[in-house]
Amino acid sequence: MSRALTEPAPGTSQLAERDLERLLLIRHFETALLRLFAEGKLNGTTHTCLGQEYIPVALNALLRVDDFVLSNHRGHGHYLARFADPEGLLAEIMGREGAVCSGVGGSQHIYREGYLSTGVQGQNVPVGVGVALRLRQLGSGQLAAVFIGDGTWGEGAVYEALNLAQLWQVPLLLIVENNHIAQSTPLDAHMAGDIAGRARAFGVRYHRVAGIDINRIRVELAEVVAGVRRTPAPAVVEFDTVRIGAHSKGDDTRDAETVAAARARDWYTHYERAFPARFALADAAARRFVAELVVRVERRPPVGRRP
Amino acid sequence: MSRALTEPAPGTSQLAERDLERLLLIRHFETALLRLFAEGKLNGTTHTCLGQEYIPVALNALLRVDDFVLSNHRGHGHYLARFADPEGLLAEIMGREGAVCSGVGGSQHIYREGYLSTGVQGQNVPVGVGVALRLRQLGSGQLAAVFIGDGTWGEGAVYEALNLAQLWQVPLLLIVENNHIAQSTPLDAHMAGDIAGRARAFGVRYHRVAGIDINRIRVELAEVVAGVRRTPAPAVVEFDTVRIGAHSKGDDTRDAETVAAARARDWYTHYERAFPARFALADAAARRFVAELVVRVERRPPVGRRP
Amino acid sequence: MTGPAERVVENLNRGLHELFAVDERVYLLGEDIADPYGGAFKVSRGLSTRFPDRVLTTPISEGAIVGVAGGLALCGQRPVVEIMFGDFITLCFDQLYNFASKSVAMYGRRVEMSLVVRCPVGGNRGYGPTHSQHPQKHFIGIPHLNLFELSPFHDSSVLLNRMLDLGEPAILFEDKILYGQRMHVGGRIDELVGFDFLDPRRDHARAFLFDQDECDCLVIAPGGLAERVLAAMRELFLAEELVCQLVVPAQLYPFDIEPLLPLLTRAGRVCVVEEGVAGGTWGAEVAASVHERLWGQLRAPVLRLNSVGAVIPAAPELERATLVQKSTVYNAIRDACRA
Amino acid sequence: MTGPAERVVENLNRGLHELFAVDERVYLLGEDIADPYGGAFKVSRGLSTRFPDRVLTTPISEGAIVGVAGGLALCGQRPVVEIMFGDFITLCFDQLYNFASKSVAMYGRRVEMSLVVRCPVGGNRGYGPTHSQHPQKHFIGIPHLNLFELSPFHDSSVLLNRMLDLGEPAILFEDKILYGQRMHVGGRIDELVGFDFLDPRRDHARAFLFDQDECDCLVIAPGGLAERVLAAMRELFLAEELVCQLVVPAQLYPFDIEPLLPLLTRAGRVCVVEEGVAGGTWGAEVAASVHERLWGQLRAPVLRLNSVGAVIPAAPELERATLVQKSTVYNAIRDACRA
Ligand SMILES: Cc1ncc(C[n+]2csc(CCOP(=O)(O)OP(=O)(O)O)c2C)c(N)n1
Ligand SMILES: Cc1ncc(C[n+]2csc(CCOP(=O)(O)OP(=O)(O)O)c2C)c(N)n1
Ligand SMILES: [Mg+2]
Ligand SMILES: [Mg+2]
Repeated sequence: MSRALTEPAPGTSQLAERDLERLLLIRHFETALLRLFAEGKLNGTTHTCLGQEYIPVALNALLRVDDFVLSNHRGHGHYLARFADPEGLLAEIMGREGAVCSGVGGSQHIYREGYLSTGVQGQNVPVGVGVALRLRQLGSGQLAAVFIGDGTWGEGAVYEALNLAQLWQVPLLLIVENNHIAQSTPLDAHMAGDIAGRARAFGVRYHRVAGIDINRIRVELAEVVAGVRRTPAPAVVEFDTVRIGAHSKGDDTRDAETVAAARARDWYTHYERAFPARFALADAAARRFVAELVVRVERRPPVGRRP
Repeated sequence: MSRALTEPAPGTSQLAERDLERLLLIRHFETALLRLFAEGKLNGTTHTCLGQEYIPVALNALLRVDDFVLSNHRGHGHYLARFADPEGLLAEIMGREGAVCSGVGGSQHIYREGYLSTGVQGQNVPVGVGVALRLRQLGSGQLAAVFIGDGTWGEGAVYEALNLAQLWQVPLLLIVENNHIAQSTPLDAHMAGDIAGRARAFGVRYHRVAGIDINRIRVELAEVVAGVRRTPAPAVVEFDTVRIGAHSKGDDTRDAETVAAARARDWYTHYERAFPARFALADAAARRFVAELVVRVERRPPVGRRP
Repeated sequence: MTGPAERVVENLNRGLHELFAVDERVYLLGEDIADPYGGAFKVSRGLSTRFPDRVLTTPISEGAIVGVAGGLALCGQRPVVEIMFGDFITLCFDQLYNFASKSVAMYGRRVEMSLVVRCPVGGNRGYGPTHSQHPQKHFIGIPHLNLFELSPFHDSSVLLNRMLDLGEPAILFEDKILYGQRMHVGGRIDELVGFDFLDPRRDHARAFLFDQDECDCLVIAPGGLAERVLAAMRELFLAEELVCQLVVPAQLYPFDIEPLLPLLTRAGRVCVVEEGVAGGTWGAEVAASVHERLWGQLRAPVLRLNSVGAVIPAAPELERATLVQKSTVYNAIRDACRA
Repeated sequence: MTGPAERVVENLNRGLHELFAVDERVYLLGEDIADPYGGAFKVSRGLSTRFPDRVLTTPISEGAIVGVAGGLALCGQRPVVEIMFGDFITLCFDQLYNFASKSVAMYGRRVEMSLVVRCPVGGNRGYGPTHSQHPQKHFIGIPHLNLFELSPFHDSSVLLNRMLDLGEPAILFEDKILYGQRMHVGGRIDELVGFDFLDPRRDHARAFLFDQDECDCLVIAPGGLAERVLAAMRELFLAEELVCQLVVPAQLYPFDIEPLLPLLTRAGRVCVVEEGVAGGTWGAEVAASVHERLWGQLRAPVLRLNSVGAVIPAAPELERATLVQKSTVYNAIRDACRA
């Protein structure tokens, strides 16, 4: 094995066991979803976060259990990073008993205490401002963490909400997963200017995260997140990231080169190279866990079936 | 008379006769509207542009007859600066025969070739992008000029449209009449950050006009407007201006000091001081003209009355 | 009771004050609602002075404001939103349709979402095509979205509490023409007309002519039309000896037809009046229900009265000719009963 | 004709291609509509390659896109907008209600505004609560806004031309379930069922059982329900000997009831089916009109069928049980006719 593959790749430090587990759980959970779709066992749509899993995993350590997370269409990773409940989520997506939202919400509409996702772009930002407004009044240091993608900056609701957040100085952490694409539309075809400029236009604090090293991300963001709680005041955190897979199921029409460039930035490969032995063990365990989970959930009766 | 009152105030140079006439026509036209309201002769609402008249008058010389102007709720000045038709507009507002929109639109909804106003904030910016998109394709150097106020930046539609305008490089001139207030809400209570930052966030060219000197404004803006046509590309032009009167009719709840500060910036006073003799003549003529106009239009039968 | 009754705008303002005083979960959000301005129609007067932390004057961002209200509701709060002109509730459609009402049920369990959107609506004030409409009908039939209309019969304090107790979003449509009118109290409108309520919840107010048992025509109309219909009722009686009764429901949707059934059965004719233009209306919905429930018992199909199907003009005479007026109601009922 | 008929999505795609080829004023705006993606439902395939200047893939800005279309229409162009999921047309409500449709008349003269908004709608695809709805009813009764629904009987090319020739904004609702279905052509659906049109404009398609003159129940339903109703029709005939006819109008609003009157008079019962939930629906409006026009001639009130009044669940079995299915239609008509 060459030196390059035995040593940590630039930007990957040793992960806590729990973090590695979560990363791999999300990866294999979603890979399983794609397989289930291909086998015709799932309906509708599913947006996987392949390549972006490190974002919610990194952030989760900075969030308190009493923070409120507002997720979006691409939310499986957000959920799995926060709750040890892959079973409830898989049951929800497969429409089986034990589903976290009884099969009504499905992939895009998940709710449990302190967590909510919606399928309409931009909606969650003003809702997050409302939540943050309440949290500000409680004076408890809680925050509202809202996830959106780069494409969602097309929606006017985002700007209306950002303006309110800054005017009212509410503890809103707006996390932008900039994977440089919205469905099939590349960043430069859907966004004039950039996200940093948008935050600045409203006088909102902004931080950009370029790397994938979970430990370093946490160090970088610790003060930003603490500031949101302390001041309180909103902040925009942009992650420069990549979407490895399709937008939904198998609808990827990007050329091979673009996809290869994205894959080259996959945390999975980097961590695998950096810590091959440890990674292989954890990877195999996650694979196994998910495979068994799928079998278990698939055996359950569909939600709502009357015997 | 003291020296300060006989010499041009800072920022006021000799006006062309036509410009002075237009300025005073708008001022007296709207003053007459307020009188008619007070006398119970008008219904609904009317938004006067007292203090802001110089903006459309200055701009009009930079616009071509084949440009498309999209005005807003505070549009009398925009109309009167562009069309020598105070009679059609007054009849419209009074609901009398000869009304430019047959009395259907009223103060806020005016249309004639190359000109349109609407009463819902923010609507006209995307519409303006659509017009500008068409003008771009014609390759004729025409532009779409859209008027909005500072408060209208509360609407998400403005951002959606600005993004499109820059992405598609359409000849959109977005004119922001920043009078530091929206109805009763001061700028700092409705806008976080500033307008310059918003334009910059989208990579859109921006120019700020602080003064009231019509000749100087035209010089300042000549290149900006030419650039919109030539490139083509959108531009935001912000006028730092003042609202002397109420938002609508008599609903001004600002304190005396604030209103006095606004009045101190009134172009009317400045031009009057700068060119007293000439101004007095023109002013008297405009007053007379409007007084006669009101009498004439008031004598007409209401629109839609069946004999 | 001495002196004239409160004006509707005073009643509404008092209702809000009472709500804020007893319930810390209540908020008001809207444009220009802070003192001294107190809202475009002065409904929120005094509130921001007394409750500065919970009365938030906002930028011109109707969509986001309703989104913020959704977030507050998620946290167990009870936001009230004022949309300056109901015509602009169009900008909140997504938050109401796809978020606030959906959230009550789309997560597979009931999520309580107490929030009220208040909308001044209606014409006859010369505000022109985009400031005079009745958008009620566009919000009918959205699961978990409840529609109410202000009326001179229904106390606002009771009404607002009822709406916020639903645990589901609700819209209160307020016909602007009502603000300056007097509330009706004590069961008596004038020497000719009295009123009572048809149900214990006092949802359906019923106005009737004293000493008249028959009913030639039962008119159902939301609050904003009450005065126009009452005036027509009086005139129909005095000039034509036709006896009408008027039912004014506070809740438009879901509409509870049960308490009306005895009246409907006895009435010769049924008429639904709305100021909004025809097409997909609340009136059509009420008419279809009446036809279903009283099949074979009605003398004629439900008479549906709406404004002329056109844009609402700004000029007063044009506007008057476009919108439902007392004379519209008078003529239509006279013609129907004489046919 | 050889081989199976076109699929509805192919017909629609061809219709757009034809439109673009003959009329330089036509544009298409929407999210992800450019090749090779060709739109979420592939309706716009090939268009951006052939007509790059007039096919504009947009950011996620539904409201502004319809505003842009309004601006293009003002300049005499003929924009078509695709909203990826009809559920998001909520975001365009203001531009449609307060601008595009208003502009036709609010300036006191007729301003031609040719624009079409295309909306994939409907469920039975597992997309969940915010991607499966039928928002049609919320747009009924807006002066100068015309509503159409895609159907397997109506050629898209003809339909799109008709809509753009109105000089007024129009919305085309496209039930997603249709895209993969085959068009019906040549007056014959199968050995049992044929179809024709009731009016020269070919607005109302009528499907009937061959060799049956009687009609126990006349069903009126928009295009997305055609296959479900046809299946119920066949089964009702084979299993119950009940004869139904189905009318599928292309234009939902304004609704032209005239060509239906002869059929309505002869039918024993009338049934309106919609996938949307009850409350302020197109069906209620049609029912109210039928009651008015056929007063005293109907055996029973118009039977209105809607999906269960609830949020549309994502899980397939739950969704199926919520939405109108073939069995819903079958059971309701059987029960009504046997009652
Ligand atoms: C209002 C709205 N418009 C369109 C869609 C369809 N849609 C779902 S995801 C998506 C792309 C979102 O892009 P981005 O914000 O960059 O997030 P990503 O998918 O890249 O994570 C689109 C257009 C939607 N869900 N909501
Ligand atoms: C969507 C919408 N919301 C609210 C209003 C009511 N309204 C009319 S003008 C105005 C204030 C506009 O402020 P600004 O943009 O600063 O313009 P100005 O009046 O100062 O010229 C408001 C709130 C409206 N017309 N449209
Ligand atoms: Mg993206
Ligand atoms: Mg202003």
